[in-house]
Amino acid sequence: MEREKMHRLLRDMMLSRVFEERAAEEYQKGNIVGFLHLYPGEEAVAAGVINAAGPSDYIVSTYREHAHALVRGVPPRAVMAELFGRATGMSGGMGGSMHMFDRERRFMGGYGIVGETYPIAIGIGYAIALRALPESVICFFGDGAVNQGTFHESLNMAALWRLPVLFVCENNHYAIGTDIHRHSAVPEVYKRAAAYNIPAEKIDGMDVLKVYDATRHALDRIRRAGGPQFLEFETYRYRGHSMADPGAYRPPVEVKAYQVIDPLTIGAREIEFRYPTPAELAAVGPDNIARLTEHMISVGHLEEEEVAQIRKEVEAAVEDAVQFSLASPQPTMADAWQHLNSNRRHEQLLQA
Amino acid sequence: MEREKMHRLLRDMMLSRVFEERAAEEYQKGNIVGFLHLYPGEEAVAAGVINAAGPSDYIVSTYREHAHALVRGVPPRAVMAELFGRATGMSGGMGGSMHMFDRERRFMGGYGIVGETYPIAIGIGYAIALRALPESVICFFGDGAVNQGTFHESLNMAALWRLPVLFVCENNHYAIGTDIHRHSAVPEVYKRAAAYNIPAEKIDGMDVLKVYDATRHALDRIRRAGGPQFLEFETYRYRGHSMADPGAYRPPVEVKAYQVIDPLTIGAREIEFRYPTPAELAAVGPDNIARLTEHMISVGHLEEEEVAQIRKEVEAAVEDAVQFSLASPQPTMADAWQHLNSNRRHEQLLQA
Amino acid sequence: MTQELLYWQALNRALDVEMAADESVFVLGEDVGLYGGSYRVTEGLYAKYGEARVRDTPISENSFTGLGVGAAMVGMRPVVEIMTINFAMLALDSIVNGAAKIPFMSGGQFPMPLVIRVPGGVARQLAAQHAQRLESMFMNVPGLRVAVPSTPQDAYWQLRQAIASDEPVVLLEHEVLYFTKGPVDTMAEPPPMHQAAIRRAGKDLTLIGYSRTALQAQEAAAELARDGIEAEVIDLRSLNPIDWKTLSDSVNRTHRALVIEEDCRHAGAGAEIAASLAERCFFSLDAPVQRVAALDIPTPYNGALEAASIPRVADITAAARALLGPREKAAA
Amino acid sequence: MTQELLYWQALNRALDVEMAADESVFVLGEDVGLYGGSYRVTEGLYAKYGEARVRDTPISENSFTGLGVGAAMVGMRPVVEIMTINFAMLALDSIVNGAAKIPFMSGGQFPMPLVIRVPGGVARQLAAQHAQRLESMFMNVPGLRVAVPSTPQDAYWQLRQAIASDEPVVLLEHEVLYFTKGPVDTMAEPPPMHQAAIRRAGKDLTLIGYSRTALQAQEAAAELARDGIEAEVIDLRSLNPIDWKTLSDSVNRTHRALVIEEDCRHAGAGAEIAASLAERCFFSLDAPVQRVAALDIPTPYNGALEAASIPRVADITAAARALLGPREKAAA
Ligand SMILES: Cc1ncc(C[n+]2csc(CCOP(=O)(O)OP(=O)(O)O)c2C)c(N)n1
Ligand SMILES: Cc1ncc(C[n+]2csc(CCOP(=O)(O)OP(=O)(O)O)c2C)c(N)n1
Ligand SMILES: [Mg+2]
Ligand SMILES: [Mg+2]
Repeated sequence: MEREKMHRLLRDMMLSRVFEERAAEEYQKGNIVGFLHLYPGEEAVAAGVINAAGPSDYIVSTYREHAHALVRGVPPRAVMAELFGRATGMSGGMGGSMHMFDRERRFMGGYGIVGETYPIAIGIGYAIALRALPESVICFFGDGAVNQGTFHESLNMAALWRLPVLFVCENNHYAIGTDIHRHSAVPEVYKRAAAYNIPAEKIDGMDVLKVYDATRHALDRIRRAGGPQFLEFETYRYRGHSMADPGAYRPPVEVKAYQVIDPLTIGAREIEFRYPTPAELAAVGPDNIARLTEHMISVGHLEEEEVAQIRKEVEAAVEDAVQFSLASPQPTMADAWQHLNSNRRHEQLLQA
Repeated sequence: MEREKMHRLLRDMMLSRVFEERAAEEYQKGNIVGFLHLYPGEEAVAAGVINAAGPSDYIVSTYREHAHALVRGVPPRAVMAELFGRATGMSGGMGGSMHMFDRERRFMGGYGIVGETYPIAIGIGYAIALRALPESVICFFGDGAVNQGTFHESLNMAALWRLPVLFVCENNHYAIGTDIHRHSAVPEVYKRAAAYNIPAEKIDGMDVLKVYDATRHALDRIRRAGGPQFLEFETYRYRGHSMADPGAYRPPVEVKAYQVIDPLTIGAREIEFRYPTPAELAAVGPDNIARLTEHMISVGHLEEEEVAQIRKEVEAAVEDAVQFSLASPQPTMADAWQHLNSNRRHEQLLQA
Repeated sequence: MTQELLYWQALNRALDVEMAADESVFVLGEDVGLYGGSYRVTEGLYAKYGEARVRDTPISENSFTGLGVGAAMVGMRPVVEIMTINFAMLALDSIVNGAAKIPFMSGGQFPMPLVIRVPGGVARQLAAQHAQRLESMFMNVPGLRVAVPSTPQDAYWQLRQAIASDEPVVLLEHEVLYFTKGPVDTMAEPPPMHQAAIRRAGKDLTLIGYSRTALQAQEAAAELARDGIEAEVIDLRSLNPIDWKTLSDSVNRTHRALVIEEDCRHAGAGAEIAASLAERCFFSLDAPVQRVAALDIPTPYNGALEAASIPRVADITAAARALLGPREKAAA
Repeated sequence: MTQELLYWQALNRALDVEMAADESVFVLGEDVGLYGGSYRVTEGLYAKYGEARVRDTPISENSFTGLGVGAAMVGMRPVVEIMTINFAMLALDSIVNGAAKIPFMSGGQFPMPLVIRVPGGVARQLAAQHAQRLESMFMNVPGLRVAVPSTPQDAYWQLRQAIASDEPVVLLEHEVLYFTKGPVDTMAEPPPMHQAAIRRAGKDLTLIGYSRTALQAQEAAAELARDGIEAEVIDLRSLNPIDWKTLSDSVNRTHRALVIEEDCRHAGAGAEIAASLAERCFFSLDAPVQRVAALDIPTPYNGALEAASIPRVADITAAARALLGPREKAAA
């Protein structure tokens, strides 16, 4: 892979990490409210998958979608401002953490009800197929979401009508506090795609280069042969399910096991499932990120100083996003009504 | 198999056939109204499966359940009276064709919304498992019902918690007018059970002896090893989906192909998808029924005359059921309210 | 050009016209294609537009309705048929959390030109699971429009308007109306999709119905007229939004209102209508706004009980007469 | 014995008592076991009763709710927790077509001792998909009982009564109430599950609330009292059935009624209450029954807009004052 591309992946992962840790901090300050599901530990999936997609491909995401949006190129300002509920946010402050949309970038939303991404994705896929366009849809979901009825219904239709949908399972082994062995009779998620004759692969989701390659190939197969593809990425979230979850259901030994994957272990504190202090946050470092860093250095694509440089850049971008959000106006009720009625066009309702 | 048992199977199949043809006739006369989904062609499944079950097993059925009830031992009078909407019917005239219940015989109802049988069945299975009883649940559903989300959700839970449920697919190749190849990406239904690690087999559903044996073995496995089992029975319905369906979507050549399975072809007229006239009805004869008849004669378990005798018996039983129904009282609105409030017990509602 | 058409034919015509005019319109649902639709509404379209635009689906309501939502987000104009409203509960998440909320949640970025056609109501002895109404459920969803045509003409107009609209529209079609006949003018300019229609003018009381009950109200009015009672009949045509002005203008003139709904009474569609009119017309009402509604009981299979569980014309005339009682007293 | 308990603790206590007393009671839902429940309601039960009776489920709402239905048919007493009401739409078929209809459709053969616990309402900035109310939807289902406790005491009583009942009961718990505190007497004889409670006596108008809005109504009444306005406050406690007698007795005394609901106004829970009271109390009302309801808009994420989209105490006092306006005029 070219140097350029790797730099992009590294930067995206670091931006995602720093953004999320800052979001946690802003949550504690009360600038962000509601459910906040963070992504640390899983960055390789967002970065690898979305960088492998083209600009005309569509992304359908979940409530854990900030990193997806950032990697897709949405400015950190717009993502952070949405978390702050400001008028300048991606969804005008109407959607918040779980409902980020960017029409221009074909970022088709974050959905909060588990299992909603499948039907939306096959609908977009159906539209593409009807128009015979060379586009695809990437549909994200978690391991827990695989047990929702829509998984079954939608994958069947995707296969039956050969829709151009790439199903991407972010398998972090947990549905909130329930371990995959306690929620799925067949815990090898990719095997379940066989029930629909959808080609499926399981990939190490902690290795961004593998994620990127697997996604490229899957998208190629969709473009060449038509029909859906399925990728399962094994990954791990270092934090609790959301800011409301202390994560006490996970045995420390298990969390440790996942750290071993990580050549550097600066992220250690994070996994004690306390919310990190600002000091700790500053100390938070790589893991799947570190892995890429090491690799790039070893093949000569990166200098130690560059890492610090990128970190500085992304920290500045995130700081800027926070300042921008703080300075942004609150939406008004008039804005809210306008969003609701955005599709009424010229139609005049009778005095209602 | 003992003579006795075979006679029972034959009688059940003939009763089911005659009952359904008479129901069609009564529908045309206006004595039965609403949706009426008939079973001719599929009798081997009901007879084979339900005869293999014990009295302490539970049956959960669909809207095409009259034969299931009859085979389970519900008197034809109670089944017919329900079709007539009379107070003496299985459900007191409240449920009709699609909602027949018999608590005493553990006949847990016919359900009209496709896909509803799975959750009910695993619920009963859960209760059995909690109480550690040597009982099982038989859960019926069609090939079309396999695409409903509840299939996926419920089979996963059944497997995960090793519930004593036998899943029985009556694969007649059609969901109303939609051929299985047009509704399922994987048309080999039994293969879909692999997604939950549930042992599954495909059986010729036109051969009642095979149906019976397969069911016995599956129920044995449930009792011995615990956990669910899955059986797919390939079968065919000679009539349209319901009395409202002319069945014009099926190529005659296909229907013919299924007749070839049948050593006798007296049923031929039926499959032209006109509603049979009384004269035709009288001429309606065996097919999967004929197959068993032939076999029994060939092994010396049956004399030609006995067939006529059984036919006379079941016809008399059905005639009796019709007369009984005609003479039965209509339920009153007071009955309806009483059924609705049957579980209020001693509780006195405030003036409502 | 005016023709006599059956209700289902009017819907069929509307689909045909819109599909011919706009390639982004497509139809999907169970047995809408090869089979021709449970109530014939899509008859002939499969042959004419092909299986991609008239798509037979598996029995997967939540997902194929959600498919319509996704397709609408990228500018298609899907017309989803949920075979009957009884199965719509399975698709409710796609309707409520998807179709109705996405335009809003995205800050107005996405259109939702989605039509959901649902045959429903109490037909003939289909029993409790196949006799849902659910209109009040859809009414309570902000972001969703609900149209309830009672005539072939309205069926034609409102389906075309629904397809043309960029807002999600639920079209509730009554199963008993599919084989009713009426004139359909395909050239005339339609009234707004949600405007109520005064079907009969009168001064003594206002009968308010929608879908099938609008026709029953007209029958009742004809009967009352024989006794010299002049009932005004309003056909709501839309349950969200509701054309309050037409309603209150009428009630302010007649001083009495009777709402007829097939929904179960407790928290049914009529509750909103009665509550709002009682509020809006408080000072001009001579008697309480009354409701003739379905009983709060699952629909019995038995034919006589089924009929007794929903409003009959006789129930309407009886309620109308009872409602007029106090007026005479007040006048006396 | 009276103790101060949090609302969630009261529910937890009720579950514990019933599970200890009856082996057929079991709990299931997402993360109710090992994790201890999203709102801690099932805390400690997994350790005490084991995983079979405190069952963590996959994310499969329709099926695990239906599992409860099947188990109830054979005499178990399942308590299904749907993590939040927002996911209840996925389980609606099991609730409406299963739990509510089976006892009736079977001609009264089967009991349905099923409890469905659903945290819901507008909490704090959870955005449109996680801020459903849906009370009117459940109210419209014949065969279902709907309880809406506002205090720890009622939470304790009504959950125990729901478990003891052979009818299916939906228990709507408000997410904002879980950490409110109040006295719980575990020995006292509870009132009927559906009996309304007069929380404050007054003669000038009747404020009617339920769940969280019952508490807001009490706050509003306290504020109005400072201006010499004596509001009577009724806490409905049950939305199906509704204790009409307590309501109309009050309104017949005060001649004015204000219904406070968190449901969206159009066809919300308040519509039924307002419509019925307007009818029942027509001749004693001095002003129209009014509703303070949520706006007909999906819930915005932004905090200020969210707060403005549902009833606030200030909205209630303002509406109460406006409602009293005409009385003074009438008296003058
Ligand atoms: C239908 C539905 N049920 C329950 C929830 C509550 N919930 C939110 S996230 C979640 C776990 C999802 O797990 P998974 O799909 O593995 O995604 P992850 O959070 O691990 O990324 C649950 C149960 C929900 N949002 N929607
Ligand atoms: C959820 C739902 N969707 C649609 C229907 C309408 N419907 C009734 S039977 C049926 C076909 C079912 O096919 P299958 O499961 O193969 O059973 P079969 O009728 O062939 O016995 C359909 C679509 C329904 N009853 N429920
Ligand atoms: Mg997960
Ligand atoms: Mg079939």
